[in-house]
Amino acid sequence: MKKVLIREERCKQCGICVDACPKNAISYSSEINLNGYQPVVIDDDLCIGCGICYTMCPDWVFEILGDRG
Amino acid sequence: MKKVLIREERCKQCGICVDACPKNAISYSSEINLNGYQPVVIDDDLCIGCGICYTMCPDWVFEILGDRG
Amino acid sequence: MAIAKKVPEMLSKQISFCPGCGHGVVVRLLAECVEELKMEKNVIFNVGVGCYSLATPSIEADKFDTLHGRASAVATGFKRCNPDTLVISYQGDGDAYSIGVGESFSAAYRNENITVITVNNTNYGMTGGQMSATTMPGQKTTTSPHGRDCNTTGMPIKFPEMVAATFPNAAYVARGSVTTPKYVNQLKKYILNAFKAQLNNEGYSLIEVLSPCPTNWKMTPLQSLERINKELVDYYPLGEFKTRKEK
Amino acid sequence: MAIAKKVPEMLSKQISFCPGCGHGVVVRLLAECVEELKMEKNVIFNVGVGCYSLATPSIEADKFDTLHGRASAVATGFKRCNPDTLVISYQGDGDAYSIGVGESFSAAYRNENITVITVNNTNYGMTGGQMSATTMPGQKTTTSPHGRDCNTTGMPIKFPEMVAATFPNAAYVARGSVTTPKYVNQLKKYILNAFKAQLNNEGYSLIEVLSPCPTNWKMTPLQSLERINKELVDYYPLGEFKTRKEK
Amino acid sequence: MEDMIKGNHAFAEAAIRAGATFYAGYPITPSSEIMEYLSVRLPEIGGVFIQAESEGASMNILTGASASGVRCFTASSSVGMTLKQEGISHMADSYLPFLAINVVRYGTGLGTLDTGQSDYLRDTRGGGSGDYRTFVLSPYSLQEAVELIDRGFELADKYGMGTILHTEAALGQMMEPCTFPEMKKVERRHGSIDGTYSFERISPLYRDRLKEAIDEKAKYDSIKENEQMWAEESLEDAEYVIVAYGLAGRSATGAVKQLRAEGHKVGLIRPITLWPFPEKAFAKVNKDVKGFISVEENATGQMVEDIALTLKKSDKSSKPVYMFVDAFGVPTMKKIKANFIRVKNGEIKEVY
Amino acid sequence: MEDMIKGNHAFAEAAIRAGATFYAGYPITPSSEIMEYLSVRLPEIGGVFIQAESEGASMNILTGASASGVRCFTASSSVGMTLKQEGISHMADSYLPFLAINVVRYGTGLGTLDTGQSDYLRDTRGGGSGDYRTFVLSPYSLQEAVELIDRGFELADKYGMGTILHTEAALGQMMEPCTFPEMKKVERRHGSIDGTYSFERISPLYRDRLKEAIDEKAKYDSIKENEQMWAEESLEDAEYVIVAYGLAGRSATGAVKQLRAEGHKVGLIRPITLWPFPEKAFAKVNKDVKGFISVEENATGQMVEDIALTLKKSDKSSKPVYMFVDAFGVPTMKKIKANFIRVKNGEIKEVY
Amino acid sequence: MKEILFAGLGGQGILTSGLVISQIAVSKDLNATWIPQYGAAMRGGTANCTVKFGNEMVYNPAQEEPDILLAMNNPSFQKFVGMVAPGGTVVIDSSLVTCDTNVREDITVIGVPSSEMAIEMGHAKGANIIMVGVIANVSGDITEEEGISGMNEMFRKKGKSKFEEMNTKAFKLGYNFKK
Amino acid sequence: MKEILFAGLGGQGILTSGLVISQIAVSKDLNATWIPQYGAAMRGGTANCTVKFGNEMVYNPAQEEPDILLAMNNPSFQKFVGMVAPGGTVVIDSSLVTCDTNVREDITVIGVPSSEMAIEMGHAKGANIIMVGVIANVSGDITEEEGISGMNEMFRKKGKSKFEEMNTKAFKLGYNFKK
Ligand SMILES: Cc1ncc(C[n+]2csc(CCOP(=O)(O)OP(=O)(O)O)c2C)c(N)n1
Ligand SMILES: Cc1ncc(C[n+]2csc(CCOP(=O)(O)OP(=O)(O)O)c2C)c(N)n1
Ligand code: SF4
Ligand code: SF4
Ligand code: SF4
Ligand code: SF4
Ligand code: SF4
Ligand code: SF4
Ligand SMILES: [Mg+2]
Ligand SMILES: [Mg+2]
Repeated sequence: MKKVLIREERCKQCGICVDACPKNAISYSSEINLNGYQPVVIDDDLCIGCGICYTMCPDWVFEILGDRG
Repeated sequence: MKKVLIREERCKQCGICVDACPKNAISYSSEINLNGYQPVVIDDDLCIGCGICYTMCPDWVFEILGDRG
Repeated sequence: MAIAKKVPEMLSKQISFCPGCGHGVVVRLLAECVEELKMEKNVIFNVGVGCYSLATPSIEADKFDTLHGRASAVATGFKRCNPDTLVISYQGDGDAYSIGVGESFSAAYRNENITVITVNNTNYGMTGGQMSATTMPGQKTTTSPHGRDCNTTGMPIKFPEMVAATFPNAAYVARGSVTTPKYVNQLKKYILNAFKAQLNNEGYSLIEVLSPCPTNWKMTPLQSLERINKELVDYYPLGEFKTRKEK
Repeated sequence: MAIAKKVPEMLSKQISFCPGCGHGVVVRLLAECVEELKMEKNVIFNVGVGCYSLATPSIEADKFDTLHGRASAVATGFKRCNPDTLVISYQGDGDAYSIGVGESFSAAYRNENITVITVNNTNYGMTGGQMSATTMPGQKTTTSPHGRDCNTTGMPIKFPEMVAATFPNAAYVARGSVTTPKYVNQLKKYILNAFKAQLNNEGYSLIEVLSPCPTNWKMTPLQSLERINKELVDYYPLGEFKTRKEK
Repeated sequence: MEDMIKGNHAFAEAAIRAGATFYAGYPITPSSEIMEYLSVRLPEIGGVFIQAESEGASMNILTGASASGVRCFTASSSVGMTLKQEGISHMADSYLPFLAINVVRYGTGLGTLDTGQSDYLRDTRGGGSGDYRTFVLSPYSLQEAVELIDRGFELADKYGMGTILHTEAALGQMMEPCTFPEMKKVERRHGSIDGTYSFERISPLYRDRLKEAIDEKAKYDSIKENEQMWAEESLEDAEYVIVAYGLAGRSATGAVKQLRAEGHKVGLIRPITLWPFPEKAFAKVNKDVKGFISVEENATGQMVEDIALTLKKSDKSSKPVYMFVDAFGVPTMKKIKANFIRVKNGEIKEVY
Repeated sequence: MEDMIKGNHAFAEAAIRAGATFYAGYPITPSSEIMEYLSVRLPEIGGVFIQAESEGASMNILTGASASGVRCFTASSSVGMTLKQEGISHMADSYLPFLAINVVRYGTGLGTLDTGQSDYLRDTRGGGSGDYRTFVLSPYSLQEAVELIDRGFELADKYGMGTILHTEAALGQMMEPCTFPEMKKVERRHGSIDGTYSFERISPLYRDRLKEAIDEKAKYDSIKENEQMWAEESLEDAEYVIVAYGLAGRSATGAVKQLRAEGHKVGLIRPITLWPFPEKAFAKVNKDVKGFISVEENATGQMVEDIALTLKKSDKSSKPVYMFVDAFGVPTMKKIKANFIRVKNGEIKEVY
Repeated sequence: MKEILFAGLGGQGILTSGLVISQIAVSKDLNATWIPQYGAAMRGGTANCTVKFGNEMVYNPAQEEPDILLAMNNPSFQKFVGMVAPGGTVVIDSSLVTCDTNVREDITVIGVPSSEMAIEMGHAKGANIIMVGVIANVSGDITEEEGISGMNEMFRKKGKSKFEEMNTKAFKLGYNFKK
Repeated sequence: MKEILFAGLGGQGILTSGLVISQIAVSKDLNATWIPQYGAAMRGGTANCTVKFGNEMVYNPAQEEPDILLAMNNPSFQKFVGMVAPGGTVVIDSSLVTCDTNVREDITVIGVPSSEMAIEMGHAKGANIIMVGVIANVSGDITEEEGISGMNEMFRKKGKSKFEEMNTKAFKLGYNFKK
């Protein structure tokens, strides 16, 4: 089940979320976005919706689904 | 005996030395100097050459006779 | 399904910093806190000159681009004319501590009821990575090519510490970082504290943020975060230097 | 008969301050210390803008009148070009702590090897007694007609304390006064310390002097001294804030 | 009957009457009485008075106030105005109105305390970077200053730009009676920054500079066309026209009256707007005029450039321009007259 | 054969070769490479490199260096130069030489990063208070810049005043080959402050300002007479003369060559000293010239004033002056030519 | 139009004297200006101001050629006597101006021992007001009543009416001073 | 005189390509200028520079009407193709420029898959040097030897001679690329 929304066009492939994800759920797409980066993709099976990727991403790529808090 | 030299023309009659002299040896002359002030005069009998007037005077009026120190 | 963590409404446009630049996190946190305090329609983002100047087009709220270094003075004008509005002065280490040190110092001294956010990335990012007042001893920059020599240029400045020690009435002073989830959350708390202090008329608040500049540091984003965690926080300790008096 | 206490040679001309003004004592002490260190032919008096600007004509030594507030920057230029010369930056509270606070702060930050003397008379003497950054709470000046309101203007600044706390490498920082013979002698010691620190390449030194401005305080000279002794020294404690490391 | 009032106090009161509620500044002789007065007066009317740490900071504080839509002003003198140039040009670029009073003191750098007019070129051309202009208004009496301060605020608001009241030490320090208008209440300007995000401010990085360049030029041209102000005497039959502003203009007014009484065909143009320069006044001058004489309180002649430029583009391009500059101090009527006679007698060479 | 070198690096190296040993500055695009280069180079030669806290402070640091008799310089760009005006005018008033490089970026206030020439009036008239002037030299190539930097220091020393190398973003950022002279060794200036009290400096409070005013004017007049520099093309038979400096002048040089080849009688004056303005070049122009065209990289036209003033005082006072301004960017040869044709066809109205 | 130059030492109230005269003129619906000296000497030393008044607008408010000079000390007399218009009048405090005042044939010098007179009348700081009276009379444009009411109104508006009686007395003394 | 516009993404080494061409020209004793783009886009994004060279002095060093355009990505092609002089040439990296390049009749478009070629030759960062070779050839002013020696000397002087062999290979690949 999808726990995280991604705005691919914003990702700059900095790798911060990839490193920070406690579940190693994040990797790069093979597609290239408009800015020339390979945006992140999330493995929904691994993802626990903890929101750390949201917290760390400098480019406002993520939104975390679920109830607040 | 004279223990203190005075450059009368510099005195602005501020009263600081008069107040500071431990021997009350300083008073004002009745003459008026070029700047319109009544400069200080020293009562040599009272003066002990302590140099406090030199130390306190903002207008470089005094010089204290005697050996240094 | 509801959204638990959502990029604030006012940040609906993409931002054009380099990959991994810390400014993006700081801007988002500010917007989150403004939203949480429901001040979206009662806030002024007053912005100095540095890479963060690239952020104003992405902030959908009242905003103003000042001259380099003068943001704390301009913020003073805004706050005095809009005493009930949240006034945020967003600046960099170059902006706030070098060219603007007079304005920064004097706003703190007057205890202006504003919140100053200084993003410390230990160099002048926008102009190509020159030495700033926070460049570390030995750090190579484009104007300290052999590494910063503190004998001729001075020791890096700790402005928050100075403010806390020098201005007895300042309301709130802290230093945060964007380098780990824990730090980011902590920084958000600092920002909320500062905003609340301002809205409660407690006086001047200042938060310095340690932030990576991968481009000019010539590091990958991850190396940059590591540099901060390993090297910078020792010299620039994180934490609150002045906490709010309970009011 | 020999002369035990003699006005330094370089001060052969009369000075044109108001009666009882403290600047006269400070200038004399500086000249005395220069003489004692035999630096008469190797000293630069670098002077800001304030009533002390009236002193340069009376100082027979190398001297330079700077712009208002910029003396510490100009002194930097002098010192870097004349590293073996004693460079004195003579400034006032208005000059050094308001318009020049950026330059003052930054010279201290760079740890320039100069000696800054700031004569603090809690107002802008030369321009008619306006409020300065050191004006006391409640003090009436021509721009704080009902007495200084620190809620809108800030608390008076303690610059020496700030320098001592903020700049770890600063060589020497002290505050003196000209109001009693004991204080004057003590101040002279401070000045000698600062000069020696500079000549020994120990770095930045700063001495603030509490000094009367009878004219703008609308007091007699004696009342002015009393005001300092009774009111100012509590807020602006005298003493050394940073002593020389033995070298 | 009005009382004697000091120039600087009159300037300050005039700004209050014109609805200004915000002042930031830094003391400097001979303008300090303006802020001293305001330190009492502004709190009385619920306005904001800020003594800033410097002239530069005060201009930037004003930037925040003006961007908030509040009628605001500052004052200083020559070297202090230099420090405001950064802020002045930034406010110009941000289309923010303000009034800045320059109580000019003579001289370069720190300058002197003498009265003078040596900031003409700086104030009319701008000391900051770029192509901007501000209104530059120069009064010759306190009454005129009171009126120009009100007008200066209105012009600033109307065109979204700054106004400099360019006056002299002597006018700031002198006293004479003058009448003040009633207090005006001015609303915050529409479309200003108040936190509500009522409009979107375009980042300096994304503005259309080419379009703005064209618009600015058009705006300045329209101001030049519509906002010139001057006073004149006897231009129709003048053989020579004296041009002088401020107190030099006042002294020249007297000199011209006396010269006329003595039978000389002399006229006067007294620019009130230094920018836009009153070119239209020159168009009114008799075609057979023999020359123009610029009377200025400075060392090298500054306004003389604007006179020459004005003539260059008129049908009087061949008419000579003479100059009488006496460094500092208000030029006496006696000297102005003597100088006129020398020009008339061919004893002085034209400068343009 | 020389290598390609970046403009800003060439400027910095040229100053070193000219014997400068002291630099203080603050970074700003598009001039920062000057100080970056010097942060390596000055320590190599035992000179002093100071990154100051601001442009203003750097100018005041320079004041101390220049008063010490050391050959010193700074660099910045437009808005940064605004902050130096206070120091520039103070150094002028203190008769202290310096070189300041203004790598002009277009625009008012903060400005843009585009190349431009919108600081002409400010730099030639001075943005500080008072009547002072500085030399203003503008190169059209890196080779010329190298030469003018040396010349600028010499002029500054000779006359005891400042020199501004007024160049453009594009010249600072571009690369082309150039040759440098040998390193020059320059002694500390005589009569400078070194602690030994070799001369008595008169306090600003006691200087004879009237005498100085007269002396300054005379000095400036003599500089105007003796130090004009320009380049010219085909003035003898020109029907129209294009006037342009810096890179606009370079582009215009090419345009004029092409127009000549196409049979147009067009000439060129390329001012190299913007102050003193090369009035003598205009005297060489054919009496029957039909007009002058000012080509500038700004919004409102600035140098055009100096062209008009020059003509006003010459026998060409009735000749029209046209203007082609295109805000920012180096004007292309194509546009300059097209504009010339429009002038020739009477499609453009003169501005003076 | 009358031009009057008031000159003396810093503390002698010379600027106030000038202001009172100008305010009296204004109270008579005349045009008037008052302008203080400028210059570098800021601390102590001499002070002076120029007052002009008349029916016409005052053109140049600055010192040009005084019809009347009030000199309250030697330096003021010596510095300014040469500028007085031919046929003009110089009023001196004869208690303080001790130098030779017989330096020009074409002017009248009036000595008034105002400092002594002021001490005598028990209003030691009132010498400048005595001189206002003298000048008011010498100017020929101001009656005794106009002078007194103009002066008192001015001080009243400044909230300084407590010296009214003394001032009136001093003014009268001066106005009626017989050389 | 030749005018060449080099355009691409930030990291593609486009500014270096231009510089190498200009330096080769200089090594042939031609006049040359190199000028980078200006503008507000400072962080990431596109980059471009204009090189001009010839026997005569280069008058306007700024972009006017390029004879040759090197476009290393789609936006660069689209933005600049319209400015190319009639009869001019556009060189594109055909691995990256994927948009329709058939937009003008009066110019020649040369596709070179330089990115792929670079990876193939084991010098992934060498696409820009391959393109230098292509441009050198297309310009018609530079022989293969002149190009190689000019380029290598430049890198040598910068202390970057360790890629000399690779660069030479890449240049040759480009110079001899057959469309
Ligand atoms: C008066 C002035 N001087 C210099 C500059 C050039 N400048 C722009 S941003 C900047 C430094 C910004 O550094 P910082 O504030 O630390 O921001 P960062 O880009 O590092 O986030 C400088 C020097 C300018 N815009 N204005
Ligand atoms: C740029 C500038 N602004 C303002 C002034 C006016 N000014 C001269 S001295 C002074 C204040 C001096 O105060 P301080 O330094 O405390 O010296 P003090 O006279 O009290 O000893 C001011 C504001 C100036 N000369 N230059
Ligand atoms: S929400 Fe947590 S687990 Fe899921 S991708 Fe983001 S960081 Fe990883
Ligand atoms: S942190 Fe954001 S920008 Fe960076 S890789 Fe992850 S999603 Fe992309
Ligand atoms: S030397 Fe001492 S005792 Fe003598 S007069 Fe001075 S203070 Fe008094
Ligand atoms: S302290 Fe000096 S100036 Fe003051 S009264 Fe004594 S001698 Fe005179
Ligand atoms: S240069 Fe540094 S501070 Fe600027 S956007 Fe890039 S990473 Fe961020
Ligand atoms: S005004 Fe004050 S500081 Fe200035 S000389 Fe007079 S007493 Fe001294
Ligand atoms: Mg930074
Ligand atoms: Mg003071």
